[in-house]
Amino acid sequence: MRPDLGVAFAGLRMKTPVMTASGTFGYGREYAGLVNLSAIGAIVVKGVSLEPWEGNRPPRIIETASGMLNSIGLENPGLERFLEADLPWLVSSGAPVIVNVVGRTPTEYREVARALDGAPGVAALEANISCPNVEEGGLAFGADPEAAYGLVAAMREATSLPLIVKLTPNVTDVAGLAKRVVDAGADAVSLINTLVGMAIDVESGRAVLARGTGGLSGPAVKPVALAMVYRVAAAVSVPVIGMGGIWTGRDAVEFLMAGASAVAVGTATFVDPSAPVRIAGEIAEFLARRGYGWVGDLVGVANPGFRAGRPSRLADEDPVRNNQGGTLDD
Amino acid sequence: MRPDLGVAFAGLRMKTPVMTASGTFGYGREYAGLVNLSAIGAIVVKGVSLEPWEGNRPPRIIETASGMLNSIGLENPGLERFLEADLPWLVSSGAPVIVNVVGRTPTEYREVARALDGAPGVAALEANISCPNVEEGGLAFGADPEAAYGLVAAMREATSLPLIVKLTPNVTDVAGLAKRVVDAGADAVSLINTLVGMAIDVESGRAVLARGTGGLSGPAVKPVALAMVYRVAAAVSVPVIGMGGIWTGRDAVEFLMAGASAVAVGTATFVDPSAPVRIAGEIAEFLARRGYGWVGDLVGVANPGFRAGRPSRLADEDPVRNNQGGTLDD
Amino acid sequence: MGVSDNKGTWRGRAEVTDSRRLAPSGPAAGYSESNQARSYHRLGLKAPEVAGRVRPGQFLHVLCPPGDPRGHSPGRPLLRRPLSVHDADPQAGTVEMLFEVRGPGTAALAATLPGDVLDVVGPLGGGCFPVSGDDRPSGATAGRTPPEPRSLTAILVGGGVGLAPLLLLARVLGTARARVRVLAGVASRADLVLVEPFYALPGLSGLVVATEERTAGAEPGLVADLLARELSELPGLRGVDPGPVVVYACGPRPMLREVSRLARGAGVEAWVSVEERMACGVGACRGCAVRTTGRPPYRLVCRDGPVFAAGEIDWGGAEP
Amino acid sequence: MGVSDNKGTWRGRAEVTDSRRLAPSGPAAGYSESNQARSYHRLGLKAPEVAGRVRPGQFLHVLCPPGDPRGHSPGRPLLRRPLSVHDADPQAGTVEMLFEVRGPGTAALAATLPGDVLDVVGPLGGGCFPVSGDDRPSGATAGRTPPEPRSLTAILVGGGVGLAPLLLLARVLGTARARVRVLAGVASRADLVLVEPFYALPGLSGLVVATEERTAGAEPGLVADLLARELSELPGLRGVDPGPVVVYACGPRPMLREVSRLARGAGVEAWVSVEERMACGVGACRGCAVRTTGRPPYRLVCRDGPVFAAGEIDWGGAEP
Ligand SMILES: Cc1cc2nc3c(=O)[nH]c(=O)nc-3n(C[C@H](O)[C@H](O)[C@H](O)COP(=O)(O)OP(=O)(O)OC[C@H]3O[C@@H](n4cnc5c(N)ncnc54)[C@H](O)[C@@H]3O)c2cc1C
Ligand SMILES: Cc1cc2nc3c(=O)[nH]c(=O)nc-3n(C[C@H](O)[C@H](O)[C@H](O)COP(=O)(O)OP(=O)(O)OC[C@H]3O[C@@H](n4cnc5c(N)ncnc54)[C@H](O)[C@@H]3O)c2cc1C
Ligand SMILES: Cc1cc2nc3c(=O)[nH]c(=O)nc-3n(C[C@H](O)[C@H](O)[C@H](O)COP(=O)(O)O)c2cc1C
Ligand SMILES: Cc1cc2nc3c(=O)[nH]c(=O)nc-3n(C[C@H](O)[C@H](O)[C@H](O)COP(=O)(O)O)c2cc1C
Ligand code: FES
Ligand code: FES
Repeated sequence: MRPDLGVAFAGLRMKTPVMTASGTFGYGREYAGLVNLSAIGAIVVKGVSLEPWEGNRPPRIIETASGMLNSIGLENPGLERFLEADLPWLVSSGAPVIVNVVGRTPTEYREVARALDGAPGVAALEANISCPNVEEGGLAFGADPEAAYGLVAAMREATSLPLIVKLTPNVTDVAGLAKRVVDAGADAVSLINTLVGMAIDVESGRAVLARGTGGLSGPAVKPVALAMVYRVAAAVSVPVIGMGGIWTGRDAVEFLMAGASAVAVGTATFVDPSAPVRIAGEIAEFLARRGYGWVGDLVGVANPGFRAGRPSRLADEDPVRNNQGGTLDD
Repeated sequence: MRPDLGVAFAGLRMKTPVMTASGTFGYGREYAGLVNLSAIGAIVVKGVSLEPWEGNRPPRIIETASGMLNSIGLENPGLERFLEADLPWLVSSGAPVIVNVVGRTPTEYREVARALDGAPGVAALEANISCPNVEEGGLAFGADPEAAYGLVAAMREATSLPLIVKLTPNVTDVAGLAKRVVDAGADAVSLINTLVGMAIDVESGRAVLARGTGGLSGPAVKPVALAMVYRVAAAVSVPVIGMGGIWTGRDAVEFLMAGASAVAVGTATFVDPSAPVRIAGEIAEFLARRGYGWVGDLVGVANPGFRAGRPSRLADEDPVRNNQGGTLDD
Repeated sequence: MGVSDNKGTWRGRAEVTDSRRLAPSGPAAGYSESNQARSYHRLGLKAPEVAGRVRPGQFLHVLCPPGDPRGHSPGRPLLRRPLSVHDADPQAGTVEMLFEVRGPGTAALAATLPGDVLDVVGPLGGGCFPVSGDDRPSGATAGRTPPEPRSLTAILVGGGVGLAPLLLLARVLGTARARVRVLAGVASRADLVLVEPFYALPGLSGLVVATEERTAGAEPGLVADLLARELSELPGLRGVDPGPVVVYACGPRPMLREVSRLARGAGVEAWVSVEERMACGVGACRGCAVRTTGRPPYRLVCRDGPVFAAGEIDWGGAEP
Repeated sequence: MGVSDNKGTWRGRAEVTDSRRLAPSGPAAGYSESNQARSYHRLGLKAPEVAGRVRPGQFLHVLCPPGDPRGHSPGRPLLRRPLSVHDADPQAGTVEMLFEVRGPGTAALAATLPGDVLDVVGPLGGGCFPVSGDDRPSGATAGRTPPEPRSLTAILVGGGVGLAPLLLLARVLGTARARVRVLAGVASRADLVLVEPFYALPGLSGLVVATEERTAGAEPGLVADLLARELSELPGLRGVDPGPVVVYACGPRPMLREVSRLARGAGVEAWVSVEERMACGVGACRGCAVRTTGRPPYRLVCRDGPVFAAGEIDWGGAEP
């Protein structure tokens, strides 16, 4: 019997527990020729802001040991253009769409959330309060539990969509931070965003990235990400979405066992455009080999303190709730 | 002309700016047959506690992408045995010796510091308030600036040796933490200790390490370490010792340019026992190729906000101060 | 067009048909001490899906074999590496790359052997060197009517390994019956291996080589000086009416900037292929931004380039 | 002795003289489906500094070529890998390793070719299989007078690739004129390649093989069952007075535990070679701790072992 990969949690319905990580999959279209979008659990788009953002001065990318630093600076064409051009195309492609939201002020976050609330085909919002590559917004909110609380509360008011809050790893107490955003109304938390990192060009004697530091992602950060997912899944009651360095189905299973209800794949997609689909397949192989019938049975098994939300089977869910734009083939 | 690698700072005199990282070089003797100890800038020994510590249950080591997790738990034979057997041997080998100090309580830290104060051949103490692998001590002090302040103040009272404080990267604000330990009397700060990380054995469905999480080191963490050194070197007035993932002379130069007066090499030594000497040689090659006469001229060049302490040339130092056990060949 | 959906992009396994270090040949051999021992490599791949439709200036995104074979850089290469298509043979279904060994990625590629298989994505690059009107990159300075290739004088300016994509360009332009002149600049005698493939090209109207060091058979100096002279002689280019003239260039940024300045001065259209570090190669990550003179200020090398109208690039001081 | 200064340890570059996959031979070939396709590899190295003085049970710490050749594990192998010395030829100056391909490190080693050069540290291991009194590991249960090899009956118990170090041990014991009996346990017929080298060994007094699956030429079952029978027959071991008997074992932990239990039950001295993940290999990192019944509770596999007196290991439940 083919193991069941479908999961439902926090109002999301996904045919596999593997989503794309925001900022690494554009608006889906860029990868359309290279991977079957409708086979992806959910597509999380690049951060969308109220107005267009330019992004940072190049270079924006540098490879490091088993990882990469980026300093994109949330370049994006802004809400209007997203709603007009990017979203309709993506929705028509068949995968549930999660919109990553960024802003300079709580008001901007709220405005974007409000505008997306009615947008057809948006399955959930992900509040990015954890980008290390912009002066305002981003980490400014994300590293201070009280600022994060205020921001999430403002968005919560503005939307009835499932609200995922994306946490930064650059804090002493990620579990405490997670609790506060849940208090403020988050339906789920996702982590980790990138670690603050740096590289210096010894020939020029200058930081490689124009802003000095950037965000580290890729296999290098996986152990850190896994430890944080483990801690958060023992601290909050909502479902957790895990990410950071996932390369293979085995990596994904580690995150599920640590307590994540779903995972996201970022840097790996740059190397293997089909990673979000390949990894789901590898999870299925693992389940089959070990005799598990449903992927949800892995969630939290390696975490003695696990108390986060669990996914349910798609079949168990009221079909009426499946109004979030995902086409399901079961 | 052969470039000058010697540096003096915080009362330390080192013929190269490359030291060993605590816990990765034992008490020196273990590597004696494999590298010329007297060619190493300084040897930082494994953490020493008042009483012997058993360490953690195995497995204690796991390899990760470009890194490793350890959960040694500061196994060490205790102060008495160190003073009797390990220290005298090491001092006779000719490298300046820095003793890494650990404890369960501020009193224990202070006792060890006091006992080492008079010990012949000890060049400096390094307070390890940042080990993620023990219940008490370690991170409990290191992640809370006020607890760190108290601990360092207690040690400061007990010793007239140069006091280096080793910082954890597992905090929101490493620069703030650094400032507090300097306020408390640290002569220098070293960073980074390991990042909290984890691995799960998907076959058994359990954390690989008995304590769940461990400490991540190696090239994977270098970008994070470099960013933190950069931040701290722009925040404190004392010299900074940089470490985390240094593999080559080029890596070491990055840390020096970020603002470190010296560097330490840990995980690399497991792979290449001669790493602390090889890396010094590679720094010298870089200096020669680029026409630098002295390694100290690199310190902080890539850090516009640099304000940390700088090393001075060995020759400029009052020779009378060279009482710390190092044999210098100049 | 903005976002491309990359529907036409191929991702697959390409067999290495040829992998060889380019050793200096002829009289230059053995004289390379003056040069910091640069090493160049030619890689042939069986990739009919690419060979049949690659346009000059497009590139492949190549997954390098794991591990730096020199052992220097743990955990690298990790990301793919962009490499221009140097030549293509649609009949044989093969493409060639020509690259300089710089770091772990190119070192790993240089260690491949014929028969090895590489994971490749391509051809990529929404903006190629325009040969006919259809090729015009999406953001190209509007308003100009592209000259017919048959009436065109094309001046190809290549610096160092920047010569790589110009071979395919010269071939395609030659086939389209343009008048093709190649100006090649290299650091030293040992780098002349980069110029050799152009000698084999049929019907070049001219090939002039500059080396930074003084070397027999090449002019001393920078390739930009060659271009300056070429452009100054333009109106009657050695007695022949050149018709419309277009400059195509690829090489280090300072060279491109100078080429751009010279072309603007001479009122001649110029196209430059620029480089940026890449992650995705398909326009998704916004990593390969290049600063332009337009609004919004950044365009993407992988999606909008790598070839841009020279006037579109912001060559400004802040970004060296 | 506590801390060893490893003065005698060699670190250098060893040329690969032999590198081959061990394919099942003879009637077993082609019957391996029942087995999860384990793959074994033999690696020969030119390393006179090791070959001349390695003792049975010691190991080399091998720097594997960079990059997982299977492409699965970015950034691995990073650390060295410990491998027991399987055989040594002091005259030829060569040593052999026999290993199972498990992850990135062993896969990278299996991809080496003769002529490649590996960075090796060794021989390591302060506690080797004791053959004479001098070999007694530092922490060995005191008080016993080691038997003279000439009067000794040695029972070597190997499980799977744990047979690797027993070949050198059998050779050394044989040369010292001990009576050597080998009990080998493998999972399936395809794994019998691990036993083959023992057939070539002169003067073995016995070689009994157990396979977990039923196979011609081997007894079905676990190797511990063979040992149980052997020990129960001991007093008159097939009619011959065995003299003093010593058990030497290497293999998976559950097997070693069972061996240990059986030997204690029979009142026979037993030595086991255990494994732990290693970083430094020289006693510096305290990473390879193994829990013992003594005080302090941990000893180091790299420095105090890998061979320990069976009674010294804490086989307790908490550490599976
Ligand atoms: C569209 C495009 C086409 C290219 N075509 C060719 C080609 O045909 N032949 C060729 O030799 N090279 C070409 N390059 C450059 C080539 O991609 C890099 O040299 C290569 O990626 C270096 O990888 P590495 O691992 O060997 O070295 P790395 O260690 O990654 O880099 C070595 C040095 O090059 C710099 N560098 C790395 N990548 C880039 C980049 N993308 N842009 C600018 N600087 C960089 C780094 O700062 C470093 O100093 C092209 C680049 C682009 C963007
Ligand atoms: C002293 C000593 C001698 C050894 N001699 C041999 C030998 O002669 N032949 C042989 O085939 N193997 C031997 N081993 C085991 C060998 O070192 C490991 O199989 C090897 O390091 C695995 O590396 P890898 O990269 O291929 O796989 P990895 O991906 O590193 O490991 C594969 C699996 O093995 C486990 N593992 C890895 N290293 C160890 C270890 N040191 N101890 C226990 N489990 C581990 C991991 O948990 C993982 O599940 C020895 C180990 C020690 C400590
Ligand atoms: C190039 C790049 C751009 C990113 N942009 C965003 C973004 O816009 N919003 C966001 O929440 N996270 C962003 N991230 C973070 C990723 O979504 C993800 O959290 C992180 O990369 C860790 O996952 P990975 O190791 O699988 O890449 C970005 C990451 C990369 C590498
Ligand atoms: C096995 C191991 C043991 C360590 N033990 C100690 C210790 O006893 N005291 C300490 O301050 N740091 C200890 N560390 C941290 C290192 O000194 C160093 O800060 C860290 O490993 C980062 O450097 P690296 O990447 O070069 O290894 C240990 C690290 C490792 C890998
Ligand atoms: S490389 Fe990702 S957008 Fe160009
Ligand atoms: S491996 Fe480091 S102490 Fe044994």
